[in-house]
Amino acid sequence: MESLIPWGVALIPLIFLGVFYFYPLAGIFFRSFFQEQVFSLASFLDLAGSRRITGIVWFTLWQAGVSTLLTLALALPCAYVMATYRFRGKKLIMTLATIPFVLPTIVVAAAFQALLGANGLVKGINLEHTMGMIFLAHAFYNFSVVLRITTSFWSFLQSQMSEAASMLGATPARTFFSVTLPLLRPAITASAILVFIFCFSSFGVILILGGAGFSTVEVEIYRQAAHLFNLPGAAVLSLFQICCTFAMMWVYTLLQRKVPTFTPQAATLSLKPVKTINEGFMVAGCVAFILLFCLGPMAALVVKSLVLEGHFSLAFYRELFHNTSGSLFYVSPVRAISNSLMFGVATLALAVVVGVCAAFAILRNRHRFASILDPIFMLPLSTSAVTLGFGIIITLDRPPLNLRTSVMLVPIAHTLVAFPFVVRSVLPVISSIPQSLREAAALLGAVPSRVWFHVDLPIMARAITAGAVFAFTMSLGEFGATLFIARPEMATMPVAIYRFLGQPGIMNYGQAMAVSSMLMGVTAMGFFFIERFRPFGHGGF
Amino acid sequence: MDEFVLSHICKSMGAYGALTDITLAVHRGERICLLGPSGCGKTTLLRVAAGLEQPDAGDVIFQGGSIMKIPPHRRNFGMMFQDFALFPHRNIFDNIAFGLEMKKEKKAVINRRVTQMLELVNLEDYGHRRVDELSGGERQRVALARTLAPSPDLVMLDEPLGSLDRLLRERLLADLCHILTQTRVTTIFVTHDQNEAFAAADRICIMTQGQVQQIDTPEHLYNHPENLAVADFLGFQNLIAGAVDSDHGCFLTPQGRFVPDAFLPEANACDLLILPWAASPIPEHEWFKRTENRLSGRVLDLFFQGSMTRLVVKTADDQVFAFDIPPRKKLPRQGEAVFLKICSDGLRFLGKDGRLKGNKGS
Amino acid sequence: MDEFVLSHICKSMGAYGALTDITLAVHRGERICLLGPSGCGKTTLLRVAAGLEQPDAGDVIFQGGSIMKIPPHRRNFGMMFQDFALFPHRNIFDNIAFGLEMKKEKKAVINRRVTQMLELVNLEDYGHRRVDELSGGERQRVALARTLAPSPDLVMLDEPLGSLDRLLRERLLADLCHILTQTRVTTIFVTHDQNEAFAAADRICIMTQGQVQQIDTPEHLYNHPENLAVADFLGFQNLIAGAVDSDHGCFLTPQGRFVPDAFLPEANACDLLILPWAASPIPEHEWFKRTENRLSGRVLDLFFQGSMTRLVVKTADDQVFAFDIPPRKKLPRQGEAVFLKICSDGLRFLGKDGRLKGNKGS
Amino acid sequence: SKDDSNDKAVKADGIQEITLMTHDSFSASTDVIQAFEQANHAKIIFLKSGDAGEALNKAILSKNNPIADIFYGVDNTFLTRALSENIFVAHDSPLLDRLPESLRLDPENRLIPVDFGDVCINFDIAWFKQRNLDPPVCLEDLLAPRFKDLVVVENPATSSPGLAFLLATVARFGQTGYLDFWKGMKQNQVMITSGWKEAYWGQFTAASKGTRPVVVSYASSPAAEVYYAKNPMDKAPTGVMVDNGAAFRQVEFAGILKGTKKLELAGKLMDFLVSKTFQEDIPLQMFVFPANKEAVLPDVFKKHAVITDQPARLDYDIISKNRESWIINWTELML
Ligand SMILES: Nc1ncnc2c1ncn2[C@@H]1O[C@H](COP(=O)(O)OP(=O)(O)OP(=O)(O)O)[C@@H](O)[C@H]1O
Ligand SMILES: Nc1ncnc2c1ncn2[C@@H]1O[C@H](COP(=O)(O)OP(=O)(O)OP(=O)(O)O)[C@@H](O)[C@H]1O
Ligand SMILES: [Mg+2]
Ligand SMILES: [Mg+2]
Repeated sequence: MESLIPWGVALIPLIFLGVFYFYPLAGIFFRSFFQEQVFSLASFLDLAGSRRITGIVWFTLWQAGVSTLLTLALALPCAYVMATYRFRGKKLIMTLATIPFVLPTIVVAAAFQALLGANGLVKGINLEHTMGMIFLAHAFYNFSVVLRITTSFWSFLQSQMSEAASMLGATPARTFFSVTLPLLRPAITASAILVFIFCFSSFGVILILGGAGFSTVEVEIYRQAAHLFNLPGAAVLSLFQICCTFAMMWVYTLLQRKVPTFTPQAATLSLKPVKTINEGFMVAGCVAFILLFCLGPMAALVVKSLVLEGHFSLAFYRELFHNTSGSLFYVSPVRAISNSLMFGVATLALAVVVGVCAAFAILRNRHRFASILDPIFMLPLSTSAVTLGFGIIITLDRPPLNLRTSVMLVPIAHTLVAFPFVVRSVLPVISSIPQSLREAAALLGAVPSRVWFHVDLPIMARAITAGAVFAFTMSLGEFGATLFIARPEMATMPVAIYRFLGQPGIMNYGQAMAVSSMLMGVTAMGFFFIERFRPFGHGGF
Repeated sequence: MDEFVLSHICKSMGAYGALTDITLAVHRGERICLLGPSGCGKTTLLRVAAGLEQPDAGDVIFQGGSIMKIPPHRRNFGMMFQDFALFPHRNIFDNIAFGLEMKKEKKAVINRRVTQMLELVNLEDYGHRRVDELSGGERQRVALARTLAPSPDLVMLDEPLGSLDRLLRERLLADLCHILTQTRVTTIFVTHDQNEAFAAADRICIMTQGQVQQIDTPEHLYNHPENLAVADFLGFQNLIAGAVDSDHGCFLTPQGRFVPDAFLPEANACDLLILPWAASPIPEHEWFKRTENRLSGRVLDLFFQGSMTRLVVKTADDQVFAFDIPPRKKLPRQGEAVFLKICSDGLRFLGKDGRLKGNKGS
Repeated sequence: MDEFVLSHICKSMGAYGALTDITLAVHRGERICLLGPSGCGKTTLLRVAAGLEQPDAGDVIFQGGSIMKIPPHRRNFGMMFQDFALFPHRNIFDNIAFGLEMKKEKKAVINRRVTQMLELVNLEDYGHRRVDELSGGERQRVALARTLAPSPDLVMLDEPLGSLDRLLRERLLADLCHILTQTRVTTIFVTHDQNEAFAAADRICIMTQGQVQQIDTPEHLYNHPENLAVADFLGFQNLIAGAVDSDHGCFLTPQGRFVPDAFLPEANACDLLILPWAASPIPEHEWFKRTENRLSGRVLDLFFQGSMTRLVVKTADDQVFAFDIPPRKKLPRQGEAVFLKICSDGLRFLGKDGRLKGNKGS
Repeated sequence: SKDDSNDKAVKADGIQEITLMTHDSFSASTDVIQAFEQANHAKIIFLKSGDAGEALNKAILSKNNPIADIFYGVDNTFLTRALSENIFVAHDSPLLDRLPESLRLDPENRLIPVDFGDVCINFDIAWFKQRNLDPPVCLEDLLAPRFKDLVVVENPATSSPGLAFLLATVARFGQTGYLDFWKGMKQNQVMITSGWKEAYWGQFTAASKGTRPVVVSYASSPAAEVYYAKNPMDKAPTGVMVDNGAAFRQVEFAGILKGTKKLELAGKLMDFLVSKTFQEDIPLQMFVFPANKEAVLPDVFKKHAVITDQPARLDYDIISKNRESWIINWTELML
């Protein structure tokens, strides 16, 4: 296997990570541990020993675990329906399910409050500032991660396998648990690990939806770094976070060593039309759930953006085009959208290239370094943005890599968080491609790079699309890095939302809702184009 | 009574083929073999029988009742898939044990049965291996074992011995027949190998292009193919156009006169088929003595096939005939002249209705 | 000169089997067939030849030079995989075109060649179909076409006709031989079907358990298997223990005297093998007239196999023999007594060294 | 500075670039900035770098290779930290005398006050009117049973108004007494959010569907409510409680970063920041009060924003010494 994958592909992600991730991190750690007099082993031990910190660590871990399980429980049944049946509007539903990913937490919080808060629509339930709210919000955000990654893998499974099981007397349920589920395991664990790491380093959801009573390691790092100026403390915690992720991923890759391979099937063939009433109920139930769960909160936002003092009004949208206070920092909606799209597309391109190469690097070294490489590629996902941001300030400060104030830093920062999604969506698929396909291509005269281009790439097209959608979404919704990066004229939609929410006044709130609605709209359109644009895809792939 | 009946099944397959009005009745304990060219719909028919596909029309009846409404997993039918469909996440043992587990058998029972099946397919020590550590033939054997393990009421085998070597195939075929006969389990199996079909089947169903051409016992089928499609499929290519001479009780062709054993062809018979085993080489002088049932030409090709040699002959008027000759006969070399006498037993006549008539029966 | 040589190849396969010291030389334009039981290492040997596996020891030589260092994609060898390995994301046409695309052929050239290959495998109208829309046999044909399309220097075929029906197999085999002969391309092919091997191969290499047993022309192999392993694999089971009676130039067994044609077994020969085609039934009275080269018993089983029938006989002392009888012979029913004369041509003797000796040669 | 933008310090047409680093909430009118740029033949590059804490951190971390020439946005809770890092150069602005003594906390004038805002309790006037209840007038009121379940405050560990309000309570009740106040608050079921946005937009009855009519916000918030209303309104929908030391004054400073190559222009920009032109632009852009005594407030501020003359007072040295322990004590008590 190894010989059929060119060495060079491993270098791209490694260089990328080395320059934009490890170098800055090393810089900040070095600075924290060796140059600041504040640091001594004692203060480290203080931090580690403090009951509060242990509490935080424990909380961080278990809330992530529960959130992941809840997300899986909600998303897997939907993935089943999506991967099995063919029905109208499926693409649209899938798109809707992914949109929550872009919404700034503060906006989602408002929506959730409207539904599940003290004065919420759902009477009798008040989840405000409870664990329940955190779990729900995490599930809301990550639902589509599990849904997309498993669905894209699921549609590869040959129906023959389950047919064989049913011929051997397995009921549909048993077939699912003893055949389908084990075969799906790579995709499920891949998405679960993403969700876990995401919840593990959750920031906004905890702070905003959980209220002040909850704190994760990530929140603590932010507090230490940005408010207490305790860089060594933040660095220690970041290091802890990194080690945790690494250890987790390491165990995971060890468990993933032996992935069963099977010839992938063109997706369209495995789709069944809805025939029986039961199937009808199942599909309807799934669609209704996704509409309620994902669309409900989002619809609330759109409604808010369109209602002024109890009446339908476009005032908020109109107002967006006026620079009322003549501010130098006014960004027109068109500008915000185009900035967002620019970053989104740049991130998408970068993340796909880096992510796909990373997946190959892992595959190529399956038997040797995979257990190191794979975790390494996941680290950026769980590294505190503040720590990394400060690292970049002190390291990437000279030409040709003066990124401190460069616009390039935004897509690069976004890519750091987005490409693990590409890796995780692509990896289960490429590792299940039978080696004989690559061998056949090689024997037909394809040099390794062409094998890669003509065999692997097309077969993974669908998975790449799934990853690309996430990269794009991630970039559209992210604002931490965009804020951190200084250039006010490069404001994106989430930044605009944030700015509006920074001042009291009904117009501010309304405009924030209007931009949020536009953000959702733009995201949906983006998906539409990404799904259309499948340069490598053949047939059902 | 018929144990299992496929009645007037119609089914379109993808955008391309179709099963048209297929009726097939299988008796209890009978072994029926579906034989037909690649792509004729054999697998599809099995899938309909298994309940994996719903036919567009027709009925599937088991032990007197329609089972169209019963889902595959409650039919207790066994099916071995053409591409095996082994579970890649289970080892060999667990693959074979799957059906028994589904029946909630006890651990000990499962162990015993799986071990027994592994022995049957000659893979005693392979239980703990992973599916991708097996060679092609080994996989096939595992698939076979997995199908038979839960003792199904009806067994369907899609090319069960397709990629095995002859020795193993013969052994397995004998064992398979033995087991199937013993348990008297009704079996439908698909093969592309005539010999296998002939050896294992009680009756053979010849299919071409989604249609049943003939259902018959192996010998009857071989000696009395009902129509050209069947003859064609059986590899009978020795067809001569000619005319019946009712007065002399013979058939006149450019190759000479042919006189059948007993049966006189009707006046409208217009083609003669010579079965491939009907020829044997004779010395030139003997040949000249004969006035009928003889052929001569040059050897175009000789295919040595172990227990026989396939002799391809080109006559003076460029017609090509192929015959199977037992190995002990002295055979001319490629390019040399060859003189053949034709056994009157091996003559069949093709009527205007497209049906073949032999000497006896049919 | 030898075009392609596998020289002293050793290779362990997974945790289980191993190729031990395999040497195989193929002449230019020759067709060699690897024949052997399932799991004996045929696929592995092909993979070594293709460069997909590095042997643990030994060398691979093509046109005089070692090609061990040349990666598979630059060897210009063609290989057809046992599981076809068709690209699921490309349609049939594009699958076949792949190798030509890799050679950067012009569109028109590709079109022409692919169309030609599609015709060859009888799938003219299938170009636009997806791989999953094909039946098992159709896939195999596509795989074959894909392998041959880029005109490789050496063709390796792993069970190229495994799951095809006989008619198509014969046609394809003939066509294949024709193409291969025409292009004089050197070919190694793997099969489990003796007949196929006999029909298509210039020489056959019999392998068992990772070792080469015999490399010979089909006829010579069949008539003069070198050792028991080969005989076994060819399905020759008629073995009788006995002793040489050098004085009378015959071999004494519990079944009677056997006198070979010309060759007198050495004194140390201790077993007699009767080739399966060597028997023919004779009337009881004739049998009694004979004093040697005869056998009698009861019919244990009859397997009708089209151009011949396999007769399984159990002698009075419970030994079982199997013979292939041409169909025209009148055969007794199952359970009845049968009297056989044995052709002196079909006798082989097993020496103490485990080697078989026939009448001529070897 | 060695940054790209600054390397090309003098462009062909003689326009000098100068970089001002600040936090997200910074804003200014286009014409005001243009006035400066034209007058000085300069171009101001703005760098916004996260919230106030992050921005300051960034400035400190890059002190060896400064990103900007001027930093705007150190507030009085961070003052000691900023000064002790020694990243600013003194600038004796000619306009210093226009700035009130009470705001000039750095005697060396490395950091010059530019604006200030009072963090205080805001309340929903309509809510109290409907129920015929009196809004709170002093911090002690909040402990009364009638304010049970009515108050929302921000977490001082994660929010700067939250911290300011905590400091107000420390100033009011003393370094030991403030915890008793908070104990009472806790008994009164005070709600704690992590930031201002969640409190204001999520819980405050006047701005959202929330349940809390009393929130910690700014004294200028009512003015913003009026300014950003759809239709003109006479009276702000919210009221403030600023008297009796209930408001904590946040002062924001600006300073020239050490290492700048454009000291002269930077000085000019500093002067501009405290000049009347810029100062009068501040209220409606950032909703804080100008530091310059001469600056005239816009009408909406005059009418709806209150400047108390008795803000809570805490020495910034004491703040920087104790800030952390106050927060920790608070956290332990409240969460
Ligand atoms: N999924 C599919 N979509 C479209 N056409 C199909 C599909 N599966 C099979 N076919 C077509 O249906 C016809 C019959 O297929 P089937 O698999 O039943 O053939 P078969 O008799 O089993 O052949 P083989 O001996 O080669 O396995 C073939 O022409 C095939 O091309
Ligand atoms: N990946 C693997 N891991 C471990 N053992 C393997 C692996 N692949 C093959 N083997 C073993 O190596 C031996 C030879 O395999 P190979 O595939 O060469 O057999 P083959 O002669 O081609 O058989 P067949 O005719 O059944 O295809 C078998 O015993 C098989 O079990
Ligand atoms: Mg089939
Ligand atoms: Mg093989």
